[in-house]
Amino acid sequence: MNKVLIANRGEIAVRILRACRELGIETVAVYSEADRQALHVRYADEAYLLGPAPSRQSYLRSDKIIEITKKSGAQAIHPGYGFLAERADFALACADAGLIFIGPKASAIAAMGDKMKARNTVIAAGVPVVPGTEGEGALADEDLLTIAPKIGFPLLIKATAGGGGKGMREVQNIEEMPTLLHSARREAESSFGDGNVYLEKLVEGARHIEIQILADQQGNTIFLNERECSIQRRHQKLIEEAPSPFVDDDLRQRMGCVAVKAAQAVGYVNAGTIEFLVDKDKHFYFLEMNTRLQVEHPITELITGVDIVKEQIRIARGRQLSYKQEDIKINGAAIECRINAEDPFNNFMPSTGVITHSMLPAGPGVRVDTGVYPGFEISPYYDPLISKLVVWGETRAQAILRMRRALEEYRIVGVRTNIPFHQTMMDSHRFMGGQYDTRFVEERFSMHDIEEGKTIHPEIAALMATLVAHQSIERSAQVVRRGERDTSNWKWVGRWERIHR
Amino acid sequence: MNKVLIANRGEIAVRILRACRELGIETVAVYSEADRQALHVRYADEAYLLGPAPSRQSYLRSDKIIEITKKSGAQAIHPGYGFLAERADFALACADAGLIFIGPKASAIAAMGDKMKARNTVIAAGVPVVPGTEGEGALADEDLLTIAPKIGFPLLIKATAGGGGKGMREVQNIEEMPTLLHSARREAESSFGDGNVYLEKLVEGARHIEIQILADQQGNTIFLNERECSIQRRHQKLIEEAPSPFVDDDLRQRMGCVAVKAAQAVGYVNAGTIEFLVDKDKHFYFLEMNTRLQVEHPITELITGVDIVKEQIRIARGRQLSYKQEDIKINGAAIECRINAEDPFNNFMPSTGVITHSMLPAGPGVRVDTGVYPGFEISPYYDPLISKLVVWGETRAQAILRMRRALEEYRIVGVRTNIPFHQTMMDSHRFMGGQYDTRFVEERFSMHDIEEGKTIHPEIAALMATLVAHQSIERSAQVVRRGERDTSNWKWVGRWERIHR
Amino acid sequence: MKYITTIDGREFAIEITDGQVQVDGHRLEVDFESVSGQPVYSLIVDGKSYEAYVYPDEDGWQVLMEGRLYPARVEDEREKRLRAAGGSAVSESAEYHLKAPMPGLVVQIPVEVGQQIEKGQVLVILESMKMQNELKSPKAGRVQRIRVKPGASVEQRQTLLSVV
Amino acid sequence: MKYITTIDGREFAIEITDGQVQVDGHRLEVDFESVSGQPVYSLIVDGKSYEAYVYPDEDGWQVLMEGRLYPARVEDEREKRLRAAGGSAVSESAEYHLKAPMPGLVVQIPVEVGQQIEKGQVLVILESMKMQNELKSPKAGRVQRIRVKPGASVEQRQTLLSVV
Repeated sequence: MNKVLIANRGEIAVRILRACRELGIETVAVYSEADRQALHVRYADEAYLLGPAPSRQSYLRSDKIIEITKKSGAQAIHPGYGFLAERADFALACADAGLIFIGPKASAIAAMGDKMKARNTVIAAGVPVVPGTEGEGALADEDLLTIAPKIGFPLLIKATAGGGGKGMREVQNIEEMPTLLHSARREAESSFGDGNVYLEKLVEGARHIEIQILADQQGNTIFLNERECSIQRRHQKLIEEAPSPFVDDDLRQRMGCVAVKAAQAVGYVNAGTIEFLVDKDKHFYFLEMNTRLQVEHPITELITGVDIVKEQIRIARGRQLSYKQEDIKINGAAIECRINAEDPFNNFMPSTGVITHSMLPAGPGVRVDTGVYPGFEISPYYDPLISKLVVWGETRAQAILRMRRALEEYRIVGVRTNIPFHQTMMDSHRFMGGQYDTRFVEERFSMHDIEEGKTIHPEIAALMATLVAHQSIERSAQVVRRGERDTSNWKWVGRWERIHR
Repeated sequence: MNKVLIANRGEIAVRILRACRELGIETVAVYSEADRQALHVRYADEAYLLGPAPSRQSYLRSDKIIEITKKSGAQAIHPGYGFLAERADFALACADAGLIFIGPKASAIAAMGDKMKARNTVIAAGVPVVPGTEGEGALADEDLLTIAPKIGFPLLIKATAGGGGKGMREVQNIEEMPTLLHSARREAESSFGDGNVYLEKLVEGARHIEIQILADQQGNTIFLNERECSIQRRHQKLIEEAPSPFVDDDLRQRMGCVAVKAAQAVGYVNAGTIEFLVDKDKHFYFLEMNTRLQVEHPITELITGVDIVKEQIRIARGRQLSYKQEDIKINGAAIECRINAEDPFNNFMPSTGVITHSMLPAGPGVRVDTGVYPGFEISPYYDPLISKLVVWGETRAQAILRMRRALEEYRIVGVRTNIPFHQTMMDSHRFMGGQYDTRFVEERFSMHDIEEGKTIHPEIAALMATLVAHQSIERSAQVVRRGERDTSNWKWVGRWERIHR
Repeated sequence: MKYITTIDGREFAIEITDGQVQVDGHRLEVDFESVSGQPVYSLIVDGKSYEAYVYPDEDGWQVLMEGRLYPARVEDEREKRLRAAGGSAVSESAEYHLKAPMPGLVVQIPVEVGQQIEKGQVLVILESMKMQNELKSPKAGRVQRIRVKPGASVEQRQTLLSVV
Repeated sequence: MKYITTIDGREFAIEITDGQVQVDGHRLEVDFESVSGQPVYSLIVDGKSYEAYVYPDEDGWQVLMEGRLYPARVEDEREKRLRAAGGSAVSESAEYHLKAPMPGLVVQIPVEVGQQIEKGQVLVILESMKMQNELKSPKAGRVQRIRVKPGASVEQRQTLLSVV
């Protein structure tokens, strides 16, 4: 394997490209018309156009991707996450075309891809699951309404084919259930082309904790400890940390062993993640398995020293894992903040536009994985993830302090970002204390609260606003005739004054 | 200690600011008129103007710096490197003003600051030194010319008060010595206000290897292994790596113990570095001690996990070192490339100007320490260091591959940089083999050589140049009347065409 | 020039003349510059160094500093008197035009022309960046002129419907 | 438009017409864009992706790609004929004006007016960025009009002296 096609875009395509570069493997990028200037196209050795911007016409065109792979002479495809990463038919098509799919076998994707099949598989392997409807497949609304009271409220409606919170609804009582079933099915249908849903008991005060596993073709399966992913909004993860402040070594070992068991139940090969819900009494329930590289894999890399993407390639090459279970230790603590193009002061509304200026945080213990740069346009076609800001610290407290300084250094002009959300979270006493669950962001967190001990500066803000307003007035008064507005008010004034003096 | 003044600028000021932030310590910056927009001013909690751009009127104004420290309520001063870092009088003035100088005692700076005193001190402690003139202080030219043949040629003329290659001259024979003595004294005089020089045997095939030490006020002194700094040009380090590919564990232990002995000989406290010359038979000679934080400290941080700046502050607070000698291990390999504003294709001529665009390399294992950003002007007043690109790898080979991909990602527009030099070096078979000494860059390295196995693309370059030239011709043909030139040729063409269609 | 600047209901009297700045009668040493020609500003006031993004918005200015957003209204004395006389009923009675906050695909329009709606009621569901976003009414009123249909692609700032 | 582009003595015949590109008679699929409006260019040619800085210089263009500098001369056929006729003696016989490559302080001028010098001989020592930089003559000749003195601060591109 000396040439790999990366069937993805954005930060994860760049992440995989970097790993290939560092392994001396040539890289092939694919791109949509909206991504001609994307970083993965610029960094790759080769790049081929897939089609128009919408994913269905570009990054989901498995036929075209396989064709390009063969044409370019690449021997393998890395799917990243999203798009084709968890499509058993794509993994199969790769195998049929004689290409290596850097991921699990199609059978394992299929077994874990259908939520109900997955539950049945892991139950048979003795893995605990959340109570809910299972096994019978596509249940009609009337059946679900009959079963619901037996499971008990609150409960969740979830898309059978789904993931990432799409087609998911929380139900408090039987009365509101028909409407919610309808909207969940609509969203599932539009997101996955499959309107089937199932019910699941809502575990209250639950934490979302997941176990990273690696498995080679020789039958070795190891776990790389846990990631705490409870800081979510609308079921979208926003902040992840490793290790979890809630998990002790006993729980870690137990969850790890169960995760390995679940993976082995489907003959799993390559990197994968078992997601669990953990209640306040440290009971844990299998949620789902993500049969691919995870967005938040860097925090595991930082605490274990394992380069997960390189290990994926190693496994796909047929080699043994570089690590045994006893080699996997926890060194320090890592936190990831997902930097999204969305406005935390306006209901997290997505924000699009050209990034006119950007300054990445840097220095000791800071890692940024990004697919954008100044001059690049954030388009409405793809997800709003601009970058992942990841820090490492000797202790969790050190990591939080480092994340604070990194967030304060980060400058992005041109689109609104959720950096202020992360800053507010890093100042939150509950976050600092590790006291949060999956409902924390939506129910007990506000961008407007001021934590005790936090200084605010309304008088400085007033001064800044007034100085900018003043200069803007001065400028318009001075302007006689000019073509177009300069983005740099100050410099403009400077130039204007030089010219007219 | 809850507030620290940083008496420096550029990347090292930012590095220290970051450490303070992460320790919850408030920061005070000082700046010259040329540095109002510098990163250290933007990142600090407080910032005070020192004076005009030239260092003598700003960053060397020790009186003003002490005054500002007291006014701001800071209890300590971190001097960084350069400027006031190795001035015993400044350390003394701090102590007199009741301020903590984050560094060694004035007596240790003084003992190590005069090269001849330093030699005598370490000789007394049993540390091997390079043969040369010593002990008598300021020798006149006629004395030096008499002694020179006894030491043997080639030899070096070095500034007594100097460092960083200033006032240093290499002498091949007695005939050229008078002229070189004259120019060395002139440069020493202009750089340090002290024209005294001494002679030293030139060790041939020598490697420049240094040992990082840390010493607390309780009398504990440890060494953090070595750094290999032989990739130099005009005695300026360009690339450093740790560990040295030349040093085995036995040599490391022997050099480390000698370094600790040298430090203890002057009652050394805080971070310091002992520089050695090592000949091809692994004999090593004390060169000098840098009684301060070193530019290249990050590579030691990456392989040992010790945050040297935080440890400096810890020591200055009077606490014990966080580490014992047996805690110091070597994990992987690290390389630092100093990214300078200088043109490697034009005799490394310094380059000044505004950085109009910049993209930092990022992703796993990459650390960038920088004091600049897009929009900042590189002025002729200070050293040409734009940033330090530092990478870590599991092995030296991995680190080199990672450095290659990071260098290729790095984009700086507006000034010329030596990034191509580093790229050429990372491709050099001799560098890859670890086979180099301090003369390598000047004597056996060329920017124009093409290493075996390296592909070049003259036809692609021809195509690029022609396309740009073509567009520039097209553009000027189309232009009817316009105000000022847009930096973006292409976009300009695009706009122009839209307007005139 | 004298300004009254309001943040969170708190008023600051700020006077700027010939590079001199007074806040509530106190003279300050102010060094204020935009960074890289961006709407990012560096302010050094009496030795303290601050940096903020300052954006204009419909009602005035937004200052984003250290993760906190300070919406600010900057008025000179004449403007302030005018506004005090006019009262705050203006926005309640005015027609509201719902504009797409970003390009996207209209997924659903859960209201009809003529329908009476409440403040906060969802008017349009717009899909963008793979997220479904509910666009809500900032006021109570009646729906008028729905200009788009479900399934339509819309541009940023395109008017979708109005509420009177 | 037809061009003859020379790199390292090697000539490439490049024809650009209506977005079509031929190099030495071979038609290529070329997708060429500047990045972020900078003199950084992304080129995808037959599926291969390249990126380079392209700067104009006195003799033509400099292309910096993957750490390697390719100085390129781009000429149309007429220009090339003209240059061939004129020969390369032009630069040798012309007057050379030494300009400061950067702002700095003149430390020393080790030549005198009227002095005969060799190619590569040091004309001025200029201190900038804490480094002493030797400015050398690109040709042999005689020193004329020294316009600065040791100790003087000079601006970038300021003429320091001439060699005829």
